[in-house]
Formats: sequence, C-alpha cells, structure tokens
Amino acid sequence: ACSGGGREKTDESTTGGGGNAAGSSGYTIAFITHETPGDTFWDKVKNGAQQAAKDTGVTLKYSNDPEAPKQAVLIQNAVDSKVNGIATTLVTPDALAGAVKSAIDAGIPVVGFNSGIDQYKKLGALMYFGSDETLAGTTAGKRLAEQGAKHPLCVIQQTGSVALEARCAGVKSSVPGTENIQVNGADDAAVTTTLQAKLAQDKSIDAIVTLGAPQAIDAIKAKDQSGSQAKLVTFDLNQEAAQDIKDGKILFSIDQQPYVQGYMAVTSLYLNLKNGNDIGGGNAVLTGPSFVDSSNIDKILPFTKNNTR
Amino acid sequence: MTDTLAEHADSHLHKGEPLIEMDGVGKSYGAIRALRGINLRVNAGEVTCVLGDNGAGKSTLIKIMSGLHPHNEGSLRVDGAEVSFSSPREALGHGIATVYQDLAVVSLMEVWRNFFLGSELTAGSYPLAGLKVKQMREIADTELRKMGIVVKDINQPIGTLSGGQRQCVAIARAVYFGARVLILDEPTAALGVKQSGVVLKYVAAARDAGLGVVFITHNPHHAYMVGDHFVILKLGETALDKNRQQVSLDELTTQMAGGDELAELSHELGRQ
Amino acid sequence: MTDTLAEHADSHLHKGEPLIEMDGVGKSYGAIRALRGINLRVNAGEVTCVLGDNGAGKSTLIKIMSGLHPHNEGSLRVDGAEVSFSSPREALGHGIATVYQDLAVVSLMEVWRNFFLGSELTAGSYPLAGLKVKQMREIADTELRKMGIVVKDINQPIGTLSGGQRQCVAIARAVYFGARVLILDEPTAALGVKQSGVVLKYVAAARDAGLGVVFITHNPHHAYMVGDHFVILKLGETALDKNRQQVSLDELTTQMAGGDELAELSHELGRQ
Amino acid sequence: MTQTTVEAPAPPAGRVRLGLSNRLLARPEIGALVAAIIIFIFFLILAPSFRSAESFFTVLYQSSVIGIVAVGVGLLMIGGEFDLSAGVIVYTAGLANSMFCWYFGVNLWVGAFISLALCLLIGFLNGYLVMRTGIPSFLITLGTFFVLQGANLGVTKLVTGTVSSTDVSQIAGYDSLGKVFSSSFKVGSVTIWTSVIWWFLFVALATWALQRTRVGNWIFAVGGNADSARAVGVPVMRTKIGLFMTVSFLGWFVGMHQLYRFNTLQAGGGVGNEFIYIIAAVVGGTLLTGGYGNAIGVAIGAFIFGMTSLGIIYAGWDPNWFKAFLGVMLLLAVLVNLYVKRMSTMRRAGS
Amino acid sequence: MTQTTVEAPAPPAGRVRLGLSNRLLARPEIGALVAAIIIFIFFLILAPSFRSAESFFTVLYQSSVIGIVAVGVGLLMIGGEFDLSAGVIVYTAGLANSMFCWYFGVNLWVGAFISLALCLLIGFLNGYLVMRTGIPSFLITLGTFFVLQGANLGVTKLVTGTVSSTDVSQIAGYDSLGKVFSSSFKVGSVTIWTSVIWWFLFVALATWALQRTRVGNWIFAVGGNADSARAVGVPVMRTKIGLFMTVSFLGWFVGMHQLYRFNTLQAGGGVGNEFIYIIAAVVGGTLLTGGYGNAIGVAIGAFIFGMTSLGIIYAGWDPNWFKAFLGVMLLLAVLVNLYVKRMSTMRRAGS
Ligand SMILES: Nc1ncnc2c1ncn2[C@@H]1O[C@H](COP(=O)(O)OP(=O)(O)OP(=O)(O)O)[C@@H](O)[C@H]1O
Ligand SMILES: Nc1ncnc2c1ncn2[C@@H]1O[C@H](COP(=O)(O)OP(=O)(O)OP(=O)(O)O)[C@@H](O)[C@H]1O
Ligand SMILES: [Mg+2]
Ligand SMILES: [Mg+2]
Repeated sequence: ACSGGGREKTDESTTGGGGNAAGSSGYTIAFITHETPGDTFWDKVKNGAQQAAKDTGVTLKYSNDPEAPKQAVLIQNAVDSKVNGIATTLVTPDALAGAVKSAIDAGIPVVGFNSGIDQYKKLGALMYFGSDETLAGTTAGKRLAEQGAKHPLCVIQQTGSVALEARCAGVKSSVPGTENIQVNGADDAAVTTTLQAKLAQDKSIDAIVTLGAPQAIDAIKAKDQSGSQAKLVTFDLNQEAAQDIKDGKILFSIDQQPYVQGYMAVTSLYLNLKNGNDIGGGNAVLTGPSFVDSSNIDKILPFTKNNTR
Repeated sequence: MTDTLAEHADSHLHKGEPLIEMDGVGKSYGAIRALRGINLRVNAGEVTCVLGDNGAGKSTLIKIMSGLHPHNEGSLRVDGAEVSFSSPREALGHGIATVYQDLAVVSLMEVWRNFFLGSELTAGSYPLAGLKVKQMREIADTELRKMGIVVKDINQPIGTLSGGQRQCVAIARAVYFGARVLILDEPTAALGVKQSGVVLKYVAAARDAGLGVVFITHNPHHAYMVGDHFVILKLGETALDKNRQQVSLDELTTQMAGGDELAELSHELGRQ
Repeated sequence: MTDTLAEHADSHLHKGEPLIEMDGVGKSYGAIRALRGINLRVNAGEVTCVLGDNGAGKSTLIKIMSGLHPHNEGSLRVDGAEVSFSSPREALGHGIATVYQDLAVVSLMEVWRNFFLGSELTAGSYPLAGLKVKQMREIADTELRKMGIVVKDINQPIGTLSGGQRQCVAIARAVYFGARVLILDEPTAALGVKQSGVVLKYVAAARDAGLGVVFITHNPHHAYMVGDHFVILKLGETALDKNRQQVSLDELTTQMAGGDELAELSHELGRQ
Repeated sequence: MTQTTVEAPAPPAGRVRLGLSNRLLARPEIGALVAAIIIFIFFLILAPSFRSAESFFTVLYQSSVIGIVAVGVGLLMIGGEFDLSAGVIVYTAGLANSMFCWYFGVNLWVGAFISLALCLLIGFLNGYLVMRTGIPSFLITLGTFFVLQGANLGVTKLVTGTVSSTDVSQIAGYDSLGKVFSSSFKVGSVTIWTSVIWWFLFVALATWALQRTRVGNWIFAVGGNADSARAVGVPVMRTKIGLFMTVSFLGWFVGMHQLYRFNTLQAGGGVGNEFIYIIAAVVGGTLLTGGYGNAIGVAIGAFIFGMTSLGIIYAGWDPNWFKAFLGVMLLLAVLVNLYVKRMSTMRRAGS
Repeated sequence: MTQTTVEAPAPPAGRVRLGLSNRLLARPEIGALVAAIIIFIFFLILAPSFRSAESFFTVLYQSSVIGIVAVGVGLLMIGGEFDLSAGVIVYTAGLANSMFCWYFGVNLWVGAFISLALCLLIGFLNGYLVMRTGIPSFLITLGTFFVLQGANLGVTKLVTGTVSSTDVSQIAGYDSLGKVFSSSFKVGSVTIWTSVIWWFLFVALATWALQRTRVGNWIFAVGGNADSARAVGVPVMRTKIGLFMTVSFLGWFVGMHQLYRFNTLQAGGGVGNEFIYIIAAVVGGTLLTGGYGNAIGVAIGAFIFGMTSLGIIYAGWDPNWFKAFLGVMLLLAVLVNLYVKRMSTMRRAGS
C-alpha cells in the first residue's frame, strides 16, 4: 500500500556522485564544534564538512561538546591523535586558547569557523570562516527596525549559550526594546506553551526572533494559539521553515550558510596542507549573514531539501 | 477460629497422610553449607517441631518448604509429587502458608492490605478486578481480635505497630490462608504470655482441622505442649528425630541446650 | 566475661544507689499515647525486669532511657541530675548501653564494625584518627565466642548471620560498652536455650559488677531467674511494681498472662 | 474435628471513626493540593495575565504533556524503580512512527502500531534486565536512555539525512491519528486539547488501579519491600515489568501527540524530561524510595511544575533567573506538602 | 565482685584464612577494575590513536576533572544521600571567585577564599535542610541545583552583562593560584596535569578515611541504616552534613581548576555533570541506596567514563551514535563489575 507524502523513491543520494574516497589524500582533519547533539544548524555544518572531506579525500574526525572545558579536551584529543589539521569553533576563545596553543606548538594548523571572528588571530588560528553572531543579530535587528518592530522577543533555546546570547545582544543593539526568553529547546510542546504564555503576558511584543529553525515552527503554533500578530523572523533554515518563508509565515531568515562554514573550514585546511594556501589573505571570510525571504526563497527552497542550506 | 480453620482447611486431608516429604535435602548459600542430608515428613493432622541452636539452619529449612529458596541437594515432594518451588507463590498455590522469622510485612502498607497481600479478595480473577475492600478490612480486624490484638485503626501502616503486634498480623494471615500446611518460624518469640497462648491454641486447632504444621521455637515448653514429632538440627544436620512417645520434656530440653547446661545454670545463678 | 565487665564497669558504682529515676514519665507518638505516669528506679547492682503484653509500651519506656525518643511528660534523672537526652550518643556518654528489640545493626557492615559502631577504638580522639582495626577484630571475636557464637569470618556482613546470631552481636556489644547501665529489650527472644543461658549469666554478671540492669522479657522464668525488681506495664501504665521478696514466680506468671490463662491453656490443649 | 476454640475478645473502646474533614486531611494527595492552591493564588496575585481562562488551559495543556508520562513514572516509583529513558522514549516513539511510514510509504496507523510494539518491547527489556541482573533500574535505564538517544539521532540521520523527521502531514492516516492524539476544541475563547482529557483519564485509571485492584496492592508491596512481597506470594517480576511497560506505553502516547501536533520531530528531543517526570512525581508526594504515593498526587505535581514554569513567564520575571525561581517554588511546594502531611497525621492520630 | 563466669568455647574448626588471590578478589573495587581493563584493551585494539602515552594522559586528565568531585559524590552516596547541585557548584565557585575579584578589583586569593566559604555554606545548607526537614536529599539538592543554575546566569549577566565571566589572567594572584590548581609539567612528550595528582591524593585520602577512621565507619553506618546508626550513638547529622560539605569543597576545588586553566567560565556550565559524577560512583560499585562502596572504585568509575567518552572519539566512530556507544559501554562495565563480584563472593565463601 503506497501512500502519498512518503519518501520519493527515485530520489537517490544527491550529495553523492563521484568525488574521492575518504582518506585518499592521506590527510586527517579533526573537526570540533560546540554543538548540542541533534541541532539542525550543526547538522548542516557537519554535512558541509563531510562533503568537503569527500571532495578532497580527507579523513574527517568530528567531535563536539557544548561546554568549553570539554571542548578543550577534544582539541587536546585531536593533538594526541596527531591529526594533520584542526578546524574548531571558537565560541569561548579565552577558554580554548591553551588547547589551540598546544595544537600550534605541535605543528598542527588550526582553522577557526562559526564564531570567534575577533580573536582567532590572537589565538594563532590561520583562517576563519563564518559570520559573527553579534553582527548577524545586529543585521537582523536593523531589518526588523525597518519593518517597524519596537519590542521583539528573542528566544534562546539553550540556557547560557554564549553564541545565542550574542545573537540576542546583536538584535538588542539595533532594537533597544528587545527582550530575551529562555525555552527548553528539547521539547516542542514546552517551547510552544512558553511562547504562548509570553505572548499573553506582554501584548506589546511585535516581533519574535527565534535562533533556530525548529523553534520558528513552534513559534508559529504559539502565535496561532494566542492570536498574536507579531512578526516572526528566524536564524537558520530547515525544510519546514523554508516552506513557511515561502508561505509568508516567517518574514525572513538570517542565514549564516552553515554548510559553507563546514565546507570551507575543511577545504581551506586541505589547501593549506597541500598547497600552502591562505584563503582570505589574513582576513576572516564571511559566510553571512545573508537574508532568505520571499524574494529569493524559490531559488533556495530546493537546497533546503538536500539539507545543504 | 474454628470457623476460619474449618472453612479454609482443605477437606480432602486425612490425618497421618504425608503432605511434605524431604529426602536428603541440602542447601548452600554461595559456598556456606547451611543444611545437609535432611529427611523430614510433614503429616496431615500432626505438628512437627523443628528445634535447634542459633544458626543451626531451621529458617533455611522452612524457607525451602515455602519456596523462598530452592534447595541444592536431595528431593522435596509435596503430595507425593516431586517439586522445586521457584517462588513462594507456588507454595501458596499448594496451600502452604508461612510465618517468616524476619517478618514478611511491608511497613508502609495498611494493616489490612498486609493481611491480604498476595491473596487479595477480588470480584473476579483477572488482575484489574476490583478489591472487596470492606470485606477485607472486616476479616483482618476479626482475625486480629481473635488473637487479642485490637489495633486502633485497621488502616494504619503496619510499621507503626509494636514488634509483637506485627508478629500477630503475620500469624493471623498464615493461619487464615494455610489450607494444607502451616509453617511457623519462631512465631512466639516476640509475643507476650497471653498471645503465645493464643498461638499455641491456633497450632492445636490447625492440627485438629487436619493441617500439617511445622513449628519452630526455642521454647521447649511450647514445643512439647503441641508437638507430635520433634526434630533437632545441629550445624545443619539432624541431631534428633523422635516422636512424642519416644521423648520426654526434660530430655527434649536437655537435648536443645546441648547438654545439661540449663540445670547447671539455675544452680550457678544461685537464686532458685 | 569477668574481665570485660570488671574492666569496663565504672568503679564508682555503689550497690543500691539509684542510677536512673523516672517520675511520672509519659510519651505520645503524634497523639497515640504509648506511656503515661511511669515511676521507675534503676539501681546499681540490681536487675529491674519490665514485663507486659504486646504493645504495652515496654520498648517505648526503654527508648526514653536510652535517648532514642525524648519523653513528653514527667522527669528523667540520671545520677540525680535531670536530663532529656537528645540522642542515644548522650545516653552512651553516661554509660547507658542498650540492646534494641528491632536490632540496631547495619546489615551491610562487617560484624566487627557493627560491634564497635559509635564507640570505635582509635589511636586518638580526633575524628580522622586511625582505627585500631586488628584489636577491634580480636575483641569482637572473643566477645562473641564467650556467648558461644563462632562466626565463620568476623569480616562477613552482619546481614548474612542468622537472626539469633545477630541478636548475640547486639548483646555482646551492649555488655562490652555498658559501663553503668545495661538495657536489654527482649534479648533472649530469638535465642536458643544455650544462648539464652549465656545472656542470663551476663545479666547476673553485670549486676554483680555493680551495674544497673533493665531487662525486658516475655519469659517469666527468665525474668525470675535474675530479677530483683519487677514492673508490669499494661496499656502504657504501671500495673504492678514489686520487689523479688514480694512476689513469687507463679504470681508473676499469672500477672503477666493477665489472669490464669496459662494453666487453663495447658488444660485445654489436653496434652500435659 | 475441633476441640479447641479461641474466642474473639469483646470490642474495646478506642476504635476510631474519622470525621469527614479528618478523612479528607488524611488523603495522601492533600499536601500537594494545598501547595498547588497556594502557588496558584500566588501567581493570580502577581501575574495579571495569568488571570484568564486561556492561560489556565495553556497551563493545563502543558501539565498534561508532562503529566501523562509522569503518571506512569509515578506508578513505577511507587513500585520502587526509576525509568530514565522515559523522556527520550517519547521521541523514539514519534520518530519510529514517522520515519517508518515515510521510508516504506505505508499508512501512519501501521507505523503507530509498530512504534507501540517497539516501545512496549523497550519497556519490557528495561524491566526484564532490571529483574534478571539485579542491577538497579537507575543504571539499566540510564543505559537505555543513552542508547535510545544515540539511536534516535543515528537512525534519523541515516534515514532522512537530517536530524529531524520528515513532515508526516501528507501521509495517509494523518487526519484520523491527529483526531485521536492531538485534536483540540474551542469552548468560548478557550482551546481545550484532548491531551488534557486523556491525562485525566489516565490519572483516574491509575488511581483506581492503585487503590482498588489487586495489581495496585502489588505495586505498593513491591515498592515498599520487594523481599517481603515475594515471600507472601506477590509476583514481583511480573508486577515490575508491567510497570516499566506502562511507562513506555504512556511515553508512546505522548510521542504520538507530539508527532501529530508538530508533524516533524527533532531527533535530539526529550532529553531532560525524564527528570521533570520524576520531579512531578516527587512533588506530588511519591516516595523516592518506593512504596508510597498516589496518582492524583503525581497529577498535581505535574500541574505544579507546569504552572510554575509558565507562571514565571506570565509574571514576566527576569528570564535569567528562571531556574532560580523554579527551584525556590519547587522547594516551597515540597515543604508545604510535608507540613500538611505532618499536620494531618497529627490530627488523624488525635481524633 | 564476680561470682559468675562464662568461658569462651574452644576455637572450632572452620575459621577461614583467605589466600592472597582470594583476598584480592574479595576487594570491592576489583569488579570495576576488571571492567576498566577490558574496556581499555578494547580501545587499544580498535582505536590506533588511543595507543599513545599522550592519549592515556589526556584520558587521565579528563577522568581527574570528573573524578575529583565524583569521590565526594561517592562518599555522599555511601552515606545514603545524593547531591544534584554538585555539577553547577563547580561553576558557582569559579564564577564567584572571578567576578568578585573583577568587580571589586581585589587579589584573586581573596576571591578564592570567599568562594570557598560560599561553597561550604551551600554544602552546609544542603545537609542541614535535608536533616532538619526530612525531605529527601534528591529534592533538596534539586532545588539548590535550580537555584544555583539561575543565580549563576542571573548574577553573571548582572555583573558582566554577558553569559560568561571576564578573563582573570590579568588580575593579581593569577599566577600563584594557577600553580596550585592548574599547572602541568612535561615528562617526555607527555603533559601531566597536577589535577591528576590531586585526584590521586583525594582518592587515597578518601580510601583511608573510609576504611581506617571512625568517620569512615560512620559514613557506612549512616548510609546503611541511619536509624540503627543513631541508636548506637553515631552522630548522624554531623556525619551527613560533613559529607555534603566535602562534596562542595571538592566542587570548589575543580571550579578553581577550571577557572585558572580556562580563565573564563560560561555561566550556564556544569549542568548535567552531576549525573556524570553519580554514574562514575555507581559504575565504580557504589550502591545507589547507600551503605556500600569505596573511593578507589569511584575513581575507576570516573576513569571508565572518561576513557569511554574519549575512546569513542579516538576510535573515530560516528558521532551521531556517540550516546548509544556510551550507553552500551556503561552497561557492559556494570555487568562485568557485577559478574566479577558474584564470582568473588562464591570463591571467598568457598575457600
Ligand atoms: N543469605 C545468607 N547468606 C549467607 N549465609 C546465610 C544466609 N542466610 C543464612 N545464612 C547462614 O546459614 C546458617 C543457618 O541460618 P538459619 O537462618 O537457617 O539459622 P536458624 O537455625 O534459623 O537460626 P536462628 O535460630 O538464629 O534463627 C547460619 O550460619 C547463617 O549465617
Ligand atoms: N513510631 C510509632 N508511631 C506510632 N505509634 C507507635 C510507634 N511506636 C510504637 N507505637 C505504639 O505504641 C504502643 C507501644 O509500643 P511498644 O513498642 O512500646 O510496645 P511493647 O511493649 O514494646 O510491645 P512488644 O512486646 O510487642 O514489643 C503500641 O500501641 C504501638 O502501636
Ligand atoms: Mg531462624
Ligand atoms: Mg517492644
């Protein structure tokens, strides 16, 4: 019995097709993030890195821990494993400085990505690919302000996360009326009811900024329930969120192009090892922020289905 | 009392017929050998007294009969058929009810719930059948009163009763549910003179109703008052196995004390 | 035995001098009144027997003396000074050692650790002082052997001992640490004839060493063998309070049974 | 046959009949109820936007999503065991249903039943391993928790290539399943979710089972003293395994609700909720060591948790301090519960 | 004075002297040790990059950070209580020190002592509330956990305006404190952190205290049966409060290490670690219900956890399945531990 809505059976792996076997170039690269497991954003970063590893024939070792001290141990772990290069996020640069230094002392090139744009040079990382969380927030805030938002609600789905707080701080710097709220990102029902409660408590909220695509979906549900007219914008994308942008339920998304972050971090290390290249010529390479809205969603929608945007 | 025992006793019991037979039964905890080569018969309408020093293996013996621990050696037959109980539930299914020395009560549960635990009265037999709560409360209360125990509130947690009162609940329960065999491990240890008397009467009544009774006690007077058959254990082995006709109270006392220490004691204390 | 008691007994004890005095003591659990208007003296060199039915309040009475529960009414004096113990530790500090009915042992701990629990032998007095492990093992072993209990391994958890063996550890401990007053709550209940004899000898020895002894038992024979003074409780109140000179064994038995039920029982069972 | 008789003594004085108010006070859930009312009034006073029927039903909805699983967890805790996998199994259930049907293109009902079978199997395994190995359930279910968490992520990634399940709203069976598990209706301006009604039903069933059935008796017994229970003939193993399976059944139920309400599920969801269930049970008066508690109390506990966590939002307090407020409120609830219970035993005994 | 004498009976046969191998097998930590060795060999075979001294010391370092607090948590669990605030208190300690000194511009040593006092106070409060109210420690410390979590975030935001503390490396006292809490030295190519040495020291101290001191005896007793312990004169309240304070002292110690190694701390850190400590203790053979366990076992448990979580990464296994691997390894460790313990009691009894 075949029902509609299922998998499109002809649709074979789109990211496959040709390329090198992993490991064929002989390099091993450690790829370390502060991901909380199961996050859609990081999934795309990982996808980019894996694709790059495939394209360049590099063996990729992915690991992650949201707590800085543990991330430092993961970097140490990579050094012990004598990898050829390390790509790491630098969300807490001060805390990671020691570990990065020990990698550099061991002669392993380090590339920063996603966060740490101001400090990566100081720490001794060669290159940087990413946006800047504060900058992304500021840009989003500016565009919201243009739309007339005075009192946005910034939804933090992981308590105490430095990166998420920076995004909200950015929004606030553009729209001083910004207010933060903490939700339990691991439970959609809890996110929805918390937002419902907040919208009921403060009727003057005229915009919601979610910091992850799944929370944007929950926010739509909460808006429906509480009859709020607040505008909704989000960071990052997934298939549903992209569809909602197309449907006009989400105003726009601030896309940092996570796939590019992962892809470039690996590729740049490969090029550096192989060819001594220095992408960006000593300056950070920005992967965002770029806006996804009704004007360009049609072009982007197919890519979100591949989980590459 | 009469009612209870008569009502619940299996009506097919014939006095003297063997209910439980043990042949060369042995039991080890890990490698501590607590019991070895025990031969014992529990007959309908008779009281078998098991006596012995502390640590002799009495409790271990009755735990085998009641299905709490399986035996390692020898054979155990119930009604002629060889069994090895895997749980006390099976033993209860054969009408074997036990009072354990280390009380099997659940402190936080009400007195009446403890009384009926594992043998609840229900409106049907399926697990979610409703309990006949009122009836159970009444029965528990009545049975306890027969032993001279009046609890202030049958709904109070059994943990708030005194040691002896708790013991009485365990005894009343076993008497009520023991249809064929009643096993009592030092039931009178924590009891006052009056309650002890009641228990002895119960034992006699059970015997008279045709049940097989196994009675463990350290009190030779109590044992001799009701026993038909006496087994003394020593370090896990049978040291004496005699019928009432073959042994006198004095002999029993002496054997239990492992010599004539008691007489010596009275002498030594120099008071009598 | 002699050594232990003589060694540990407070040398300032004078026979007949009051160690514990209770005046109109009462105790309620929540609003259940377990005890009321109790007057009791525990004298040096005398054995005070407390007798009574199940639930009469005997254990409650001794728990007050040993500091486990504070009393609600009346006054408790130790060595003439009014006290209200806030913990058993304080009572122990006054040389009052107790054997509780619901055994105060920690199942998972080794036999010797249980023996010395709360009164460890250490190289110094500060809390992190090293334990004299070897010595403690030896003493525990010796004291148990004196009671006729030989455990296979003094390092085994006390939970693996039989009920009676555990009781013996508790008694041996109290005897060893009781410097002035020894309180025993149904110590012989779980014990065999031989071990009961040993306990009675201990009681006598403690008395002779000048200690005050409080002895709770349901066995009138045991009580009369060693007692100097008899108190019977009934529903939390004193029902009888007599010296040895004023009461005979038969009278005591009759009183404990609440009438002449025991004789009637023997008759009824029709066996004697 | 009867030569000896024992006569029952005359009924003495001192037998207690409790008055209505005392009988009420003696109920074990009364403490939690009083705590809930105090917190409720507290938020009514402090949070103006809390004072509407809509808010109340939002709180009820949130409580029901916690409360349905918490009832099972509460029963299990009364039975003396823990289940740390109760949080993730909700997502396992939803993910299994959604991905199975998407991958094989079958009706969602088929997937729902397969998911149910899977959950019951997990519950059975939890219970069986606990009983067979003698390893504490805390550890066994911690293992299951990790394994399910890993499998949720690993399998989802394998099947869909992303870390969330695909949208089920276009697959056959979606509408009927949605009706069963996640419909809502309006009464005036208020939205009432059927999950709330299901929650009440489960609580009522659990209450009745605990108090009025043989199985309930067994649950108290195995939690209070498993050895004693076994000795008097309670089938300890069956009872405990049944409890584990009850938890996973209820987890499955909420998983269905989440799936059909949100259409897609994140593979990393549910982590941390296992403790919310335990908190609800304990705040509702369940003893952590087993053998004591009741289903209504657990429901009130879930309500207290849901009300507090949303109430802080309704009150508009500084979100940075959210957890601190939550902690203080929970401690207060437990203290009130304890205090009322003490009072009630005093009065009961005294009457 | 002595008229009556009791003679000791002649020593009978059957007294047991254990052989060396049996004495070894009888030690309670042997099960955990065997499990650790099996997992170690397992990773040696499967993960090439695990086979270096550097990796081993990285694992040791990671284990020490878990292990130091876990020793305290293990002692507390032997004493029959839980501390769920043990994870966040590490960060509370570090944050308090760093922000106090930054805000008031004082020497870091002053802040370190103030932070120590604060932690000891929290530990004391935990213990005091547990003993006084009779509410289970699980709940009380859950409350503390929430409160500290909220306060960490709230205060940090208030003081620094961000969610991490400011860099301490420029404040006076940084170098000397760094020497004490987070220095390292090189032996060949291997970096050895002093935290590993501190960990060994604390384990040795705890082992000795448990086995050879009066306090150790009390800890076992209050955990095994608090009522019985009280009845024979053990100061239960003092012992338990002391245990809670030990945990918070060790939490403070690790907090200092984190601060002086990483210079800044995230305000949201430490959440979830409380369970890692408990897991380490339980994998190391500590009984969840109290009264049994030992410090070396807990240390081995921490090592197993550290080794497994890093070993999976050294082996380069699919990170999506990380948790699943972790769960399976932990279950295996517990099973091996149990199996060895059973074997050893058999042999011990049999000898
Ligand atoms: N679970 C157990 N593990 C190890 N040894 C045990 C266990 N239970 C009992 N034993 C040992 O088996 C022997 C017999 O114990 P049992 O309890 O049968 O004695 P008993 O005759 O009932 O003694 P008492 O009169 O003191 O109750 C004792 O030496 C005891 O230490
Ligand atoms: N913790 C408690 N809470 C409430 N009631 C209690 C408590 N402990 C004892 N009681 C009640 O107090 C009364 C006296 O109990 P106690 O234990 O002192 O009796 P006892 O004389 O020692 O009896 P036994 O001979 O059976 O040991 C009993 O009615 C008992 O139910
Ligand atoms: Mg016995
Ligand atoms: Mg008593």
